[in-house]
Amino acid sequence: MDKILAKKDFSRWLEALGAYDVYAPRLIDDVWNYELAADPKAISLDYPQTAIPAKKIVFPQREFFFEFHEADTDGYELKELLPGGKPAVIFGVRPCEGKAVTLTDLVFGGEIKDDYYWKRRNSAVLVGLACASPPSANCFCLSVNGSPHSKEGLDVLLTDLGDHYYVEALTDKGKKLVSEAGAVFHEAKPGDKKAAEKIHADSEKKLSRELKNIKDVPAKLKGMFASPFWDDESMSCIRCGICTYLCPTCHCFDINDEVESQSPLAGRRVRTWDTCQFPDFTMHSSGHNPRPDKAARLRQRINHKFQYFVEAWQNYQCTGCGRCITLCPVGIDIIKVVEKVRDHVS
Amino acid sequence: MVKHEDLKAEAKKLLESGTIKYLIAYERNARDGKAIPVFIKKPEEVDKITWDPTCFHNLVRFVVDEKRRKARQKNPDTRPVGVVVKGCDSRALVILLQEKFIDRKDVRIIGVSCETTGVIDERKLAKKLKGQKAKNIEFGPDENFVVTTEEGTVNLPASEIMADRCLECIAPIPVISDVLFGEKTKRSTPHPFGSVDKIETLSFEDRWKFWSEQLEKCVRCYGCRSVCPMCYCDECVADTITFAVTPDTTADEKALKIKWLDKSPVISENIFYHMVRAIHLAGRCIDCGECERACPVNIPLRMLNKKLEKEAKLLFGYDVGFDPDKPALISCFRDEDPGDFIR
Amino acid sequence: MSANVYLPKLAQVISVKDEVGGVRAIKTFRTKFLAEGFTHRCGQCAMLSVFGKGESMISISSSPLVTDYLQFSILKMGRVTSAIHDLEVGSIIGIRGPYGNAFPIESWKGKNILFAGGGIGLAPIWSVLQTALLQKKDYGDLTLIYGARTSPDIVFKEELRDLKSKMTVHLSIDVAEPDWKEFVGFVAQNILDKKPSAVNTIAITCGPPIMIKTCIKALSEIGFKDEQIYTTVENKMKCGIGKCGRCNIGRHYVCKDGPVYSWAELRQLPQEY
Amino acid sequence: MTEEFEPKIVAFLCKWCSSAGSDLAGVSRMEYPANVIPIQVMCSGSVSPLYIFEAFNRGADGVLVSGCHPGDCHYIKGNMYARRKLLLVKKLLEHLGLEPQRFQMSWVSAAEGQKYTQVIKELVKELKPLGPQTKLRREHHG
Repeated sequence: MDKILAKKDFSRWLEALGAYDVYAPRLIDDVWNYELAADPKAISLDYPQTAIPAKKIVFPQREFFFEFHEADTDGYELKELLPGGKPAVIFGVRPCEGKAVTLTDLVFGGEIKDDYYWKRRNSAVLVGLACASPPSANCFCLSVNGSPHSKEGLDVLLTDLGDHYYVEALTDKGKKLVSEAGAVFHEAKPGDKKAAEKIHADSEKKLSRELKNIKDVPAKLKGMFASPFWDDESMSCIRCGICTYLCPTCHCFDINDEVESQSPLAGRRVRTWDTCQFPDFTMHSSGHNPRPDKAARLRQRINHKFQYFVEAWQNYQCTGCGRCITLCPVGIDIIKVVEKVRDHVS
Repeated sequence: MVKHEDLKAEAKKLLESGTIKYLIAYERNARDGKAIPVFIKKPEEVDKITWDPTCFHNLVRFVVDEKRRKARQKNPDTRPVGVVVKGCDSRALVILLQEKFIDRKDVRIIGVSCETTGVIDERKLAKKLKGQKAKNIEFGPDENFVVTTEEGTVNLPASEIMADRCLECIAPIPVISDVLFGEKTKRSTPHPFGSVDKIETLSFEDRWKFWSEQLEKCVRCYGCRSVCPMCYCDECVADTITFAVTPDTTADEKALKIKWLDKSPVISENIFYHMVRAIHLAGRCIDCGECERACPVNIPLRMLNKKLEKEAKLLFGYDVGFDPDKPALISCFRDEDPGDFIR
Repeated sequence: MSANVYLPKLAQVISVKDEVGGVRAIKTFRTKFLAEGFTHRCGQCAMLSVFGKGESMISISSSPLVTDYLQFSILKMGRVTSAIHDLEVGSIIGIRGPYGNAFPIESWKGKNILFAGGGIGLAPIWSVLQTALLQKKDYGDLTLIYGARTSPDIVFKEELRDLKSKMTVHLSIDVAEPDWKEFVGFVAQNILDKKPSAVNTIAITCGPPIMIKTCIKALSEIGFKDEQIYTTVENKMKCGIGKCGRCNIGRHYVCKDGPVYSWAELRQLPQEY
Repeated sequence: MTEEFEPKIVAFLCKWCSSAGSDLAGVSRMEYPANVIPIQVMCSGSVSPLYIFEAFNRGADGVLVSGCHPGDCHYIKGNMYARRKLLLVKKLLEHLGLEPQRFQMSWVSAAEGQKYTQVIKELVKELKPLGPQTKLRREHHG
């Protein structure tokens, strides 16, 4: 049965989560980000959108694969460095980021599993916060099969009813998290349920933006590969990595060796985020680059999210969070680009 | 007051006469009423052009792009590109001319004076409007900005929502241009290095605490480098993501290329990258403030470059970006340069 | 040992052969796993690790029927391949794989096979060629049309010499040399010159991107249909398992869904490789 | 006896003067602390800020750039360019919070073996109380 949690008891729930690394949105220098919560009392879930999505906890920007060092028998010793430590619980995950995690699950899953991703993913508990009003000026989750109160990818969904939260534990992990401080919660009354559902229904009408009938965009994109459309659209792109690093569904990464000492050789193989917007992402060591200019890279970003991923997984690889629109220094707007693709007459 | 009609008329004249290939200007973004770069090729499109306090982009960045694009084309159209520049942006052109990166004939400069105000800082405006969304911002009379939100129009004193770069601006009037719009008003800037002076009052430990906390947030998205007109190297020495390789680059050249820093966004590598960028901007950064605006995690990057601009002025009497014929800061010296720090 | 896909298995270099000297040097390495390794199919690749330098995706050029070593022919190109070229017999290297799909060689039983290779492109072909030779009776006649820039650039020189007794071999170099008796010109021109029959024949072409494009055109001209022509696509790769997002052509990840493609499949994909 | 901290100093010595000065100190059997890792450069003007940042990144506790006295430069004005460029580097490092003693310059001619040992002694004396340089150093764990 769903539960009710008074806001004044919220910190008591957090205090009962000693077994977890508790992350919550925190304002640092005018920028909200999910940070390790130092003081449970200071956490409030009244915040707009974070700059870096919750993906940074499940798929961190830097991660060790293994340590290598030269053994005396002129060979190498490898020491696997799988992520350990307490499971993470992330408070205040927006539904668009919850759904984004289900999309990265598809990539890192499949017949060859990525152990590093799944070690964190399986233990992480995502506590969602339904968007009563859009957290960003560029939200369009409804247009890409999402919604401001979708439960996809979340373990618990909170809905703000004013002085208390309506708590829906959705998965076993969610139920266990709630049971950590069971006494703090009360059974929800039918009135609470109706209030929560009303907020959910209202929130769908308040969305800041939308991207209408894009059903045939994937097919359109297939035919526009060689179109000069991409040169015009990417004229103002400055080729930085903001739109992809801060996108909740972007999962591209790089693998490099970091050397600590040359002799005897010792170091680590490290995974870091990478982006298709940088030239060396696809450049062969011969200098040949299948994607030589920013037009090709903008095309890749749009095609991957609205064609290739749709062909592979029958879902857009965009959950409508609007970060790439809000944070692009030169105002490239993915909604406008996709609308122009939709209306493009070759 | 700079009238939009004058700007549009000039643009139309240049496009119709075919003197310029296309014009790099500002266009109002219908989504949030703020300006974004626009590339106008046809005379009938000039109505898009705007000039308002949200024209914070440094469009000279796209003059650099044009040079790269021309270099790649087989038979490029060698006509100049038109570009709208503010006072600071024009000094970026001076640096590119000083370093012979572009020729004067490559650009047709439409100068716009900021007169007594400047451009807004989006974060300051958002705080001031407390959640309301600004739909339109215009220059208003006697140093006010006219801000229209859902609830109506309000006059805000420019100094409260202006960007720091404008509060500390030393050249509101373009220093180089083919045509200039707006009054050539003089402006006194009481403390041009105000933001940097704050840091200098801190002890070394406090400075390190401040900068290490700030630069630890860096996600190495290279927004600061990508938006900067001065960062035009084909291959950045600090962290090459371009790696200018040609078919006849030998394997040894590639294998022995020094990897100065790791790709990991950790404090030691972030600070290395930002130090290299700051030192390479010494005597070249004209404080257009775009690096700080583009940074998604809000690191006060301006203050790194501003410090070196201040030192160049105080120690070496060097003014940045006013004279295309002057040598670069670190390729000249004076006998009376300070040497007391040398044993 | 967990089946952690990013953890390489250690192997020892058991032989190093200098194929081509000079700036664009090519060496052939044979490696033996220290502990349990993996088997592969024709055309598959493996990620070779030189610790401290990085990884590089190299096609396995030995036949799957050869089980006591894995063979890699490597062109010295950049940081990792140069480090591999510095390895000697006895050095330890990391190998993980096998990655990618394979040439559907079983479905070619009873057919003739034409191999068209250029430069280092002979390496991915070699595993198929050796396998077909070892099962000679299952296949029709085998033809190799192979070319390189200059005669010193020719790979597997000795093997090619004694290959001539087992199958038809046509060699070529781009520019004439004094004591060069065979064809002079590009591989595609050699194909048009020799005009091998397309009847009941599969063609495999590997080499630098421009060579593949010209050879496919030449093969089509002499009657090969798109489904009869196979090639391998070389894109930059880092993970090898379709996760890091780097090597895609359209929705395909070359490291997982490729590198082997028939021209019928490849021409449907965006021409972005 | 707890091991006393010995600062590691990377010294870029101009081949024509300071490096010759350090050789003279050695040849003349002058005693001076062995904390210095000398790197010979063709001219102090050729020392790129990158070398200095890299030295600190790799764990140097102090960096010294030593060139010819004004007027002695084998390339006429290399030391003059260095004076300006490296003062900017010093100001940047101090702006970030690195202790000023950690990065220093000196003029040492080929005949000043004594002065070279003096510079090194003073440098070590100033760096010892500061302890190891952990700010710009590359960490590998965590």
